[in-house]
Amino acid sequence: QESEAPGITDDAVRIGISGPLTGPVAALGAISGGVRTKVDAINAAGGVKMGDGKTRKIDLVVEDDGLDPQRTLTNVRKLVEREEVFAVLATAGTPNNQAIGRYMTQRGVPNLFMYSGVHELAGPEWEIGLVPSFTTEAAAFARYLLETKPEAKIALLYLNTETGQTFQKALEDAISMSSITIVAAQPVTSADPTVETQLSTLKASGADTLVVITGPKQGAEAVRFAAESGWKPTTLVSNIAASVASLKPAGLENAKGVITSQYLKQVSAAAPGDDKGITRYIADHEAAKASFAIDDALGQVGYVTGDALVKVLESMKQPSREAMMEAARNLQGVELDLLLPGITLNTRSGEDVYPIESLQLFQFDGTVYQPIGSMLSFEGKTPTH
Amino acid sequence: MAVDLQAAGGNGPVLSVENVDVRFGGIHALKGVSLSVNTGEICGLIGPNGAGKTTLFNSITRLSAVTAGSIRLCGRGIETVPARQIIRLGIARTFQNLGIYGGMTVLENVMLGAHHVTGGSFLGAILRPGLTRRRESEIEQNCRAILDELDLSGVAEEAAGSLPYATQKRMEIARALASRPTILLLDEPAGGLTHSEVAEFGELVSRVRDHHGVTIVLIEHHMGLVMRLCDRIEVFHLGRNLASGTPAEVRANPAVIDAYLGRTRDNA
Amino acid sequence: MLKVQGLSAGYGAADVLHGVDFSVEQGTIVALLGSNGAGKTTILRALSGLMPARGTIDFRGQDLGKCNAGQRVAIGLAHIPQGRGTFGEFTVEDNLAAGAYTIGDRRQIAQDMERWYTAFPRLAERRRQQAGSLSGGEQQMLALARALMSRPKLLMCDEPSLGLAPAITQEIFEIFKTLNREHGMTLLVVEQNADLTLQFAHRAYVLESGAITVSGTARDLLGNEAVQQSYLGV
Amino acid sequence: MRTHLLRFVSAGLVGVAALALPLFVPDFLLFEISIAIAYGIAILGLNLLLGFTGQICLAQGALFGVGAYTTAILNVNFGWDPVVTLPVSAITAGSVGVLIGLPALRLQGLQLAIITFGVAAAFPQLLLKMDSLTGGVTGLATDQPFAPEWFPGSQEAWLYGLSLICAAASILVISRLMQGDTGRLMRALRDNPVIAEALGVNLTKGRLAAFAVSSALAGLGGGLFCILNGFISPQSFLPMKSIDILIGGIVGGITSIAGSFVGAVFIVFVPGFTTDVSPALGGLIYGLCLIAMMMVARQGIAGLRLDRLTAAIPGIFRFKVFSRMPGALPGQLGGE
Amino acid sequence: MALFFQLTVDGLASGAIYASLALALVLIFRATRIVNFGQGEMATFSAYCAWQLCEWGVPMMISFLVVTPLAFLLGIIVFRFVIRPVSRAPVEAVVVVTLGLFVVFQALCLWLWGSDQRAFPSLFPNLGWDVLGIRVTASAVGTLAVLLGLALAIGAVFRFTRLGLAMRASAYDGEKSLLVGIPVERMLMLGWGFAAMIGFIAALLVGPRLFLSPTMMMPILLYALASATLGGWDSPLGAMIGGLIVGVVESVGAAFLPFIGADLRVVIPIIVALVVLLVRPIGLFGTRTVVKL
Ligand SMILES: Nc1ncnc2c1ncn2[C@@H]1O[C@H](COP(=O)(O)OP(=O)(O)OP(=O)(O)O)[C@@H](O)[C@H]1O
Ligand SMILES: Nc1ncnc2c1ncn2[C@@H]1O[C@H](COP(=O)(O)OP(=O)(O)OP(=O)(O)O)[C@@H](O)[C@H]1O
Ligand SMILES: [Mg+2]
Ligand SMILES: [Mg+2]
Repeated sequence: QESEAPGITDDAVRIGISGPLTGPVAALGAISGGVRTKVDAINAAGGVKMGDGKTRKIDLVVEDDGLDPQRTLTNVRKLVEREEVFAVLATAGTPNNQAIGRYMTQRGVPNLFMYSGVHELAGPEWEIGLVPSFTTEAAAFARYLLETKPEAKIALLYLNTETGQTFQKALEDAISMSSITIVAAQPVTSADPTVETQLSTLKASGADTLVVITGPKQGAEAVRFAAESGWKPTTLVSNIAASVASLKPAGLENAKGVITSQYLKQVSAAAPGDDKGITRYIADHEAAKASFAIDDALGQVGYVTGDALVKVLESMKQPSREAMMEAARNLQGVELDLLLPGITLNTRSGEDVYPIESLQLFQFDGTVYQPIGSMLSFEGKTPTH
Repeated sequence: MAVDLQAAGGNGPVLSVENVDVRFGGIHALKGVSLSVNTGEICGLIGPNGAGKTTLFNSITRLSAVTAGSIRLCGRGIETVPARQIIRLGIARTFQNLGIYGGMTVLENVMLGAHHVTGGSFLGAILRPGLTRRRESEIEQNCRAILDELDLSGVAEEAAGSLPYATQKRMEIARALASRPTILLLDEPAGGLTHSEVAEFGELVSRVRDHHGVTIVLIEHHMGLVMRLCDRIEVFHLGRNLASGTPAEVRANPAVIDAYLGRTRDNA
Repeated sequence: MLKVQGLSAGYGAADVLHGVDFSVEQGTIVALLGSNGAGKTTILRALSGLMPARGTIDFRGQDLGKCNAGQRVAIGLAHIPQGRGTFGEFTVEDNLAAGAYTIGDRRQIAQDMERWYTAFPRLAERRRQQAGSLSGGEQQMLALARALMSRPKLLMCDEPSLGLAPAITQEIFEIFKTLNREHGMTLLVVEQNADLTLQFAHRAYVLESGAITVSGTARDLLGNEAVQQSYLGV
Repeated sequence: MRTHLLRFVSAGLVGVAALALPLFVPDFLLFEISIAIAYGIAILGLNLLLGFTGQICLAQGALFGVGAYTTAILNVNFGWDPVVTLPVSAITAGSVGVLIGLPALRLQGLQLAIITFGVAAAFPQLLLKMDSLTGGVTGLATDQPFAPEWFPGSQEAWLYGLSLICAAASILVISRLMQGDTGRLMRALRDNPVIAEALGVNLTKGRLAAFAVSSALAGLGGGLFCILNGFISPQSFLPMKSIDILIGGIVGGITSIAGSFVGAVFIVFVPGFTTDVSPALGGLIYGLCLIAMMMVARQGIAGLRLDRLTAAIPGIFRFKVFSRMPGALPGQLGGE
Repeated sequence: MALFFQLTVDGLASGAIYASLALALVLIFRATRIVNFGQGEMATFSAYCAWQLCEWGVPMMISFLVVTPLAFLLGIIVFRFVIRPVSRAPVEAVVVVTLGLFVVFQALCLWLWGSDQRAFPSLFPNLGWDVLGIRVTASAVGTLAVLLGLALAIGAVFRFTRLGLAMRASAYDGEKSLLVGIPVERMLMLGWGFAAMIGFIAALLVGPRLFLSPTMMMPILLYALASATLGGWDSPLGAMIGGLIVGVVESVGAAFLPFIGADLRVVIPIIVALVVLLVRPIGLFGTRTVVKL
């Protein structure tokens, strides 16, 4: 029978994660922290009652790759061959997923809910993403501008990786039929000490709208520059850089008016509110003594990922890897604790492999983000290739 | 490429330096000095400290650039030859402050002197190990013979850096000889020798001259040695020629006594 | 002033010095002779604390075993090493200033500096030149002047005449004599120029293969046949 | 003669052990060891430069990348068999290395180190810039040479064999260079270039040749690295990679052949171990490890004179370690 | 044209950032002949300490004043327990040790404070002036002024004081320094202490611009190294000017050289340094050393 698959017994399922815990992008380590938070909570509650009727605890194995794709591959091999994990979860980084694509396919191991905003899959049979593609975010930004500022002149600050390029292309496509123009675009690299040169150039282009698709550090710098230099454009910042925590160094008063798109609920330790999902998250965060801050967006992404994993396990009919992929490919309206109301996981075998494709726009008022407009859904619109 | 002495005209000057000028920034170290050395002779070069003796050696071996004047080896100008070619032309030298490789053995140091003879190339070493090894053992034999001659066989395998000063100086001479020179420039080779050792050293130098048929230019402050050994002596002072002649002439020259030897006694 | 007993030292496994005993009286000039590689340099290095050694060294009632090299200079021991002992990338002036590190008094430093500039006019001309570019002899003069800047009580010179022109050698020995006579400075001189050295030294020791073989007054040694043969070239 | 024989025997022993390895270790470990060998080859090249000619090149990671990308591009764009590309990768990286080495003719150690480090820093950005050729940040996936039918072992064992062959070839080249005249020449350049020049050594040729060989080995290692992974991207050739290779070289011992591979094993395995001990403190432990390492083994692991303990096998840990005067490495990072 | 001048001013501002780390690197190089790769990370660590004090409610200036001597102490401790034990080892071993320091301090910050970027309080008021359409910020002006003062002071200490002379001598040759009675070890220790202190001041200056994070100094290391090389490794003022040159050329070049562009700007410091070095191998303000054989 198929329960021969390694990494799964009658009372436990072993899941591996390879992600950066050290190095310049150690911040991404919060993702595995978030997953662990969720997993700890589930295990404390007895485990997951899976589709085959058995209740299993989740055994998480985390390896550090410093975001080096080669180390990701080594780690994944170690996870699969030595640790004998059932599946690999939340692998961060586009090239990192490219690096393990072939191996995962050869071995037939699920690469579940990888964390990358680029929608191309390296090993489509065994791979599935989770968070919205940057094309979705670009479309959301474009829609906002079309409605509120149809003559906008955009200055684009983008990361010179696939991330930035994907976003740039999608944005160009989305505004191609309108009178919105991109008047200047400047790349940044993760090795840039500061990005003032780029920002001065952008400012000099005469643009009235600044779109930022970079990491949190450059995002905060851009926000501060836009405010301090007296430029004051309409500023749209990608959700990877726009969390309140990461804007703080720029000065929250400078960040007033910043617009972003989001699929996660806003969690604030000071004002938890009475949302059930958030309450549960905060309780779990506390119980797990998680090492990331409660308002750390990446930690929340991890928590969502863990949540999604649980949902997939619950709906697996058999304890096999094929069944896992099958379940992940057929999610219907799955709600998760930290997803904004109205956003659910939806996939359809063979047609739609992108679980989250809706976004809500928010504007920062100096302390918190306030929603603007309604939920924007791009279900099934992520480009496939 | 070594210059054939006979072809160059028997006992004409092997090396002739004319009106050479050397400047280091503001310092005018040599102001038009001349020197001419005949085949087979031992020519002494003396002068007070800072007179420019070492600088002349450096200009001959192209370690310092000359600003004016000419240096000719067997009639051929060498002022523009690259430094590394000098040894091929047959000029070998020793250094005043020791130019040895302390971390290498004595034998290795000496074999380095023969580098230009075989000139190992990287590709050759990789692709033709047999040939390389054969050449290597040839050179080794030669060098061991030279070590024997200079009484250094006993320390052949020792690290050069741990030897007594005088032994290191002798090793430098061995290394210079390994390059099969026609002319040998020795910069204070007898430093740190006791009297009896100096005498032995003098014999060694004449033996080397006879056996290897080299011409020698010798910088020394050891007057006893210089007077005994040299056929002719050139005296520098403040970057200029002060006097020249046979040892006896130079020793008697009042200008030399004044500038260099000192009045009290002649320190032989 | 200086009393050395059972001094042994070496590089790595084998000892170079095998229990050397000797002493230097206050206000005298003592010469240390010996052929090449006998261990003279090693003795001086051990005395100035540049290398570990066994045995006792007593300097003006103090056990030097307890002092490191820096402290030994402070209590009046100066060592001019063999060969290039100068700071090559410093100017001549900075070399002299560094030599006076243990002297606090600025005026005194300035005075001393002028004094040695007068004694070695060559150095005065080259004040701002990097020591590394001096001629061999000039460096030797500089090393000497620098050691004198610390106003030592005992000056140890390792072959001071090495590379110096005869006239300068004589001059330096004259300076030694003056220092000794007028300032009561004690000197321990390692020299190959035994002839000249014995002329002005009070006592002398001969070192062979790491052990003292002959000792006595300079006059005695001048008359000693073995010494004459190997060191005086008579 | 006796030591010669002993060295021969001990080298043979190491060889046999290396060949027998696939019988004892699991596949993924074999994969990691192969990766270590790829790094080891690059480190070997670095050691030639650093240990023997006293020049320092911090662009070794970039040259490693040049090799890897040569293999990948030839395979992806031109359909070459990856194994066949290896010599081309070596030659390409060697040529690039000569270009990098040109400033070395004029610059001293420290300056050169920084310029080459700049090359290492620019390399990944250059790869991104030329994305039509290099695939940009997504990288390139290459074919992997499959084990033929007759081969009894696994795919990993087959690739491991390939790595061993590359390593053996590199060792052969290096040991030939280190002996005899070329070896002396390089050490002479390292210890005192002025005297070397006076002795007729061609500084330009010597330095550039050393750069060429060193870079070629980096290229070979890189090509092998690409084959082993079947995928490369700029993320694998960040400037820290050059630093890692430097660390590997020094920790292993820069004047030793065996040390190169020991150092490679260190940089491949130790970071993993330390994060396994504690993910939060992994870096801390690794850094302390490095420092402690240098306190215990100043000349690198290969300098530990293990042969004194195990007198019977002198050749294994010191293929031939040429002694150096303390501080004789001129103008390196630190030190005149 | 306005853009050109704006970029020049921006370049000076970022040049000041490079110069500040370069200054610490040059100081320690001059005092100990070591390039300390961990210098920036040690500075980050001290900056975190100061930040932590501020978080606990200590006034900014007081916490800076408290941490400055602590940074000095940190330098001394590092020297005593990490550098001194390897002082007789070959230089390459020392290089690895400083790389080890780099790793250790980065990891330490990561472990104690996490990887999030933090707002670091600024020494200077949050002011800016519009000069002929070009924006000049108070922090840039202030940073430059402080750095210039530091560079001149350090240069003067090295050149004119007994302490400076002794430090240079110890760095140049320990044995010879011992022979003139200089307590070499104490000098090296002071060198480490001062460098750590200058590093901390550098971190104070750049922290508000770069945002405090464990890897804050990493991207500027290369630029700082290039600046020091450009200026000449033995001149503090050179490091400062080198930093400014690198900053300006980089800023202007990234905007006006089409092939290079902002994403390849990392090559600019290298090209600048290379060009200068090929003409003058010792850097703009370095001193040439002559060693006679
Ligand atoms: N590279 C240099 N830079 C500046 N000055 C120099 C340089 N080389 C030599 N000099 C100066 O040139 C003069 C001549 O030096 P040189 O070494 O030729 O003297 P020398 O005759 O060999 O003396 P000695 O017998 O003391 O060795 C000296 O005054 C020295 O200071
Ligand atoms: N660094 C070293 N390593 C190993 N052996 C050394 C070292 N320095 C000196 N020796 C050995 O120690 C012995 C004594 O050397 P030392 O320099 O004390 O002799 P010396 O009497 O001063 O001779 P010289 O006349 O050459 O100055 C010599 O045989 C020498 O080979
Ligand atoms: Mg001279
Ligand atoms: Mg001696």
